[in-house]
Amino acid sequence: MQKMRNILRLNRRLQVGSILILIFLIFGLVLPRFSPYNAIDWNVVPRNLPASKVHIFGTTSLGQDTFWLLTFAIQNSLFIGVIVAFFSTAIGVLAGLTAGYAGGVVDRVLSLLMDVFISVPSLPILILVASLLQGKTSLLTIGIALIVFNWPWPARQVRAIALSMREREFINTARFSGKGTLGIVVYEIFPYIFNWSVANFVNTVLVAISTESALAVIGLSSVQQATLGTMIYWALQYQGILGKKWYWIGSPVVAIVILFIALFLASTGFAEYSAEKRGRQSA
Amino acid sequence: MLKLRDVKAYYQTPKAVIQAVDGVTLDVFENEILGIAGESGCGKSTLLKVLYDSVQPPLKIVSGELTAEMKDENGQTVLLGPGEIRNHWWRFISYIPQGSMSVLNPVIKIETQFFDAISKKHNLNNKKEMHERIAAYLKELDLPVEVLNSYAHQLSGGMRQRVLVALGTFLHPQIVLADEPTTALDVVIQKSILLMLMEVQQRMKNSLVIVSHDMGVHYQITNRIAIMYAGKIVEVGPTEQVFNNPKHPYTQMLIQSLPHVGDRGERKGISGRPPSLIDPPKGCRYAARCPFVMDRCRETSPELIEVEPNHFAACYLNEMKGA
Amino acid sequence: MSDLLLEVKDVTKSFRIGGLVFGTELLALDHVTLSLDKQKPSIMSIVGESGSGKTTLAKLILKLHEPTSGDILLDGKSIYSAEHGLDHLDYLRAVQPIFQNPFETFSARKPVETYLYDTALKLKVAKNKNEARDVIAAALTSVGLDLNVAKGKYAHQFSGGELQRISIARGLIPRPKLIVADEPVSMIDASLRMNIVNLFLQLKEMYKVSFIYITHDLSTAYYMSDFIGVMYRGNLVEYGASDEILTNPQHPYTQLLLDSVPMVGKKWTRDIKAPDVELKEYQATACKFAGRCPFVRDICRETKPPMVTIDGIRQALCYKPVDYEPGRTTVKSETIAAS
Amino acid sequence: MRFARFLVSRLITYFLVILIGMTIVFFVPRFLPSDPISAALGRITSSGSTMTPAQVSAMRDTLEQLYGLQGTLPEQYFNFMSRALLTGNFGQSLSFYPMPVNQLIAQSLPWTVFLLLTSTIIAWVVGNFIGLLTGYRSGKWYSKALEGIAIFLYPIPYYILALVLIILFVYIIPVFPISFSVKGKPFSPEFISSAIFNSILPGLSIIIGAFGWWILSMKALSSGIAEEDYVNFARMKGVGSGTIMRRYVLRNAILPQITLLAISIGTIFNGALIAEILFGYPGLGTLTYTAVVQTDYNLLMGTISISIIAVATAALVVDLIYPLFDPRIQYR
Repeated sequence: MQKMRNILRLNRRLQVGSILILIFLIFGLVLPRFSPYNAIDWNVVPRNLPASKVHIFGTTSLGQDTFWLLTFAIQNSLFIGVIVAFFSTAIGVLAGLTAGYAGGVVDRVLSLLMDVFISVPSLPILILVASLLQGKTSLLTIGIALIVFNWPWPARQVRAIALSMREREFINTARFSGKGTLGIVVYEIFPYIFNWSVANFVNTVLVAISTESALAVIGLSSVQQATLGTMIYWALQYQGILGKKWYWIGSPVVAIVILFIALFLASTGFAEYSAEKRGRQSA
Repeated sequence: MLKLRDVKAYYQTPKAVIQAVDGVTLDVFENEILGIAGESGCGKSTLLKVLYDSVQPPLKIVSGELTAEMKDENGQTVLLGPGEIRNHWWRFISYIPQGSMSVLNPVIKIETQFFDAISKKHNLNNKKEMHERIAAYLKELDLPVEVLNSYAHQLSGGMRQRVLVALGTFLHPQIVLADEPTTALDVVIQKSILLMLMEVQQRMKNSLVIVSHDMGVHYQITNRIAIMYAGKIVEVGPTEQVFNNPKHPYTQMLIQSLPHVGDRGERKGISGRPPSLIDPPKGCRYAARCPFVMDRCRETSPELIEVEPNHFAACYLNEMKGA
Repeated sequence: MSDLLLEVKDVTKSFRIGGLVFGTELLALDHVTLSLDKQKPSIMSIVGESGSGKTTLAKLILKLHEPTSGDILLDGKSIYSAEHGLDHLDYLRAVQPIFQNPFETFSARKPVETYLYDTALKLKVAKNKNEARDVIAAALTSVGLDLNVAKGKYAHQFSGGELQRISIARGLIPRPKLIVADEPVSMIDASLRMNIVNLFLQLKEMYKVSFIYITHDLSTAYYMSDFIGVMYRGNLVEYGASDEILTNPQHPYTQLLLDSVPMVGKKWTRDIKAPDVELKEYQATACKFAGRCPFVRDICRETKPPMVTIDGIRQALCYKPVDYEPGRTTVKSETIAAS
Repeated sequence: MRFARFLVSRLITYFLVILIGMTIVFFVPRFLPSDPISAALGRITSSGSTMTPAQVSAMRDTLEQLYGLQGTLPEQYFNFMSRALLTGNFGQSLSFYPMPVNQLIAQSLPWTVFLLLTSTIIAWVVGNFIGLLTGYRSGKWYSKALEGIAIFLYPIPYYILALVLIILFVYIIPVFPISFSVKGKPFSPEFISSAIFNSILPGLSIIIGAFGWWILSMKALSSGIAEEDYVNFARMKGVGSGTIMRRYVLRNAILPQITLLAISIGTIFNGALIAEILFGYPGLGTLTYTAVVQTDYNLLMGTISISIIAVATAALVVDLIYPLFDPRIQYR
């Protein structure tokens, strides 16, 4: 019975995660289209209004409607998260595959690079970059910096998988069936890596948003654009807590917590679900 | 002395019930080496788990009796049933596993793994004295004592297996169960370990039960042999008699299919595949592959009958000859 | 075009274990020379314990590793150097492998038949899918299987024996001259093993293909092969026709192996010596078996024994047949002192 | 002998991490569109003091000299590296003029080390213990509950935890002071007690932020190892369940957790940096933040270089503990 309940539980974790992410996608991508005003501009609405039917979450002391500001913030945060996750997973998988499969000096150099980029703390350098650009930092530069520090995590894992694959006998069978190295990497090794990299992609979205908003909270991300982090930053700058403006400070905090749990559930749920499926298939 | 009477032990998983051991009646006598032979999936390892009373879900004993006669400190015979035997693990009955590398804890010394087996239940817990006793026993088996102070990765495959034999026998248990003890080893080391097992058994006069798929191993060291096929014992008897005069078609085919150095005569493998143990066929399980199959074989499953003094076989052919 | 199908010329292979700085060298193959002629298809068994180098030799012949020194020729052409050696496609059409674990031979993620179609099409045995289907059907029938039995099925839907037959069929598609089988039957139950072994014998005649059979099992080696090479710690210690080698072994190690095999019908003798010293023996320069050999003499420990030829065709890497006289490398079997 | 190989490979990685880390720090200001000098000049002119062009170019020259931006690139690189790695002198700080940067760092580094060390160890030990329990006895109800908590806590980033803790324990239930205040002479009992009291909140945010991950990773490890052959054989030897958990499962499961700790020191440091800034904790993080706010270039370069070196050293130390737990590395 334990096995059956296990599979159900996994699906539940995957389902919960994906439903929550779907809600956030609607929140972040669909709703901003309907925003009556450009949520980022100041003094578009009267300041410090309590929650009401017109302004569901009230307004900020900068004259912005909190609810619509939140939708813009989610949109930008998701935008950064997906871009960074896509590129770092792509680069990571590529580097991991070449290191794992090529072996020899290539492997030694690449895995050394991975270890170095993992052990160097990314935030101090991001702070250096952001402070020098003095707030003119666009989301793009932040994105690039995040990619530089995130690709080694998937690379390490993919390299481990590729290394273990290389020893497997069916790789030799493929070679003796006339398959070239490229054919082997694409048709034999990639199916094993694909599921894992989807789970890693979702997880990297989480890491990217978290790092970006960390920078934003200390005012080093592009404070002009609305992201979950900058929203918290402005709330703190204008005494969001002292002034008990719970909607203004609270909504991004709660949004981050729910979004991150959703992303985590989806990524671990999917990883275990695919392992389960593969397990059943070759039981 | 261990007695099994028509024991059925099944693996109950949500997907299916696997009838791994399906009605086995077997005795393990004192001062003998009993071989359990059979190919992969015949249930011999499951039977060993039942004998050792280490039955955990999803494996469950569905029916039948298992009784063990243990001689306690002052020589009285105590009867033990399933669930009670496990309280006397290692002193009354011990177990020698197969995989030598993965069975020893890689990060603690070999000596600690000896202490683990004794200290708790056997009130021998001052380290100095225990070390002496173990070191002395290792000398008896001419094993280097430094083994105690080293780790598993420092030993060769053969040495690790010898340590497992020493570990399983140094409390002088009355019954020792060995699950394919030498399968993972090279032929030269295998011989030295099998000889070691024989010497230990002869010195301790206890019962040694060896599970192996290699008929040659059984021929060389066992006094009695039980042949298993698809969850049942199809033939059991003194090794000499079973090999010289096999009474079950499966045993005959198995022995006949083994190539010998020095004899190039044509050897035939058995056609077909063993039946699935999820819904085994009615009647004799070997019927599908047996060249002498009769209608009767497909209806009912033959019982073990005594065809020669304590040489049993489960096949209707013997009844006709006998009648 | 030489009259030798396969020549292994003085091949040595050493692996570096451990890192760049402190790693040690492990000598897996130590100057091995042997060959397989072309008159008629034959089966050569390479017998030895684990660590004897038999699998390394198979991997070298299968071009999965490169030798540290020496060369391997197929039909007189080196299989390694691309320019004047054998072109890789021709090599693939001439040499095919059979692996030990049938369940590892095929990926769990792809239907088994994709490998069959790849072999047929990529090795240019068939021009299109239909032609490939016929070639595959023929190969499968020759191993006792039917094409639609394998249609669209994955590896876990077959038994070990069936998978091994499919693996053999795949190897037969390009009608190779040589099949290198690394322990092909050790994972198959004893009772079913003989079906595959007999299949090898049939295919040898039917496809006129030679086999190199790597195994630790002397009995099957004796049963099915024409020649046997015995390997010990990277050296070929004895080579010759299989019925002579195993019935009248000249090298003490072959004798030790024979005495240790648990054979039905012949009880063991008790006296064997088997220390577990591993690494030290590798470095020992002279005869590597000296540490365990009952006939060892000083000469065996100091100088490397020559490869002695007996009656022109048999070979043994040992002083005993030449009565420990250095320099003598040929002898007649009658004159060998009764051991 | 194998330990020597392990040590050499770790030292190589250690020096490379510092070398490449510092090279990035060196090149970032030189390649970014806006260079530090115009940033500093902008700051000075915006604070009202008007300057003639001559004064501006003189100021630019002194700043260039102060920031070590003179000479060819390799020269700058060489003396930047030798100054940072060998002498550890990053020049004077502008905002705390004339205090040299390394003195400022010397004041704040011990605070960060104290905060980071204690909270990381607590999180690691507590997390691994709970993870071992949930993994080894995965059937039990409390395992599921603890795992649920870990799944809830792990994804929440440090700064959100910090904010939540501030809101809870500073505003709603005012237990802790708003700003970090320490009384008494350094290392007097009063000083120590107030220091500990004030670092409870930042410490807590790091602990809660990190220990969720240790629970989950240890649970996966220990439930995997519980199925290993040597654990089953230990059961068959009649070894008690407690001994099995401690000596068979934990001793093997802890090894990858030590390597993981060494690798994740960088990420834990990132979290601590932010927690310090939000709580105003007087560590390296706050010092970095002031350097950013004041665009104090020398202080910025100093704090960031020291962070990289500190993280690399901490990772090396943790790595060197590993062989003590894994005999396969010590003994040939």
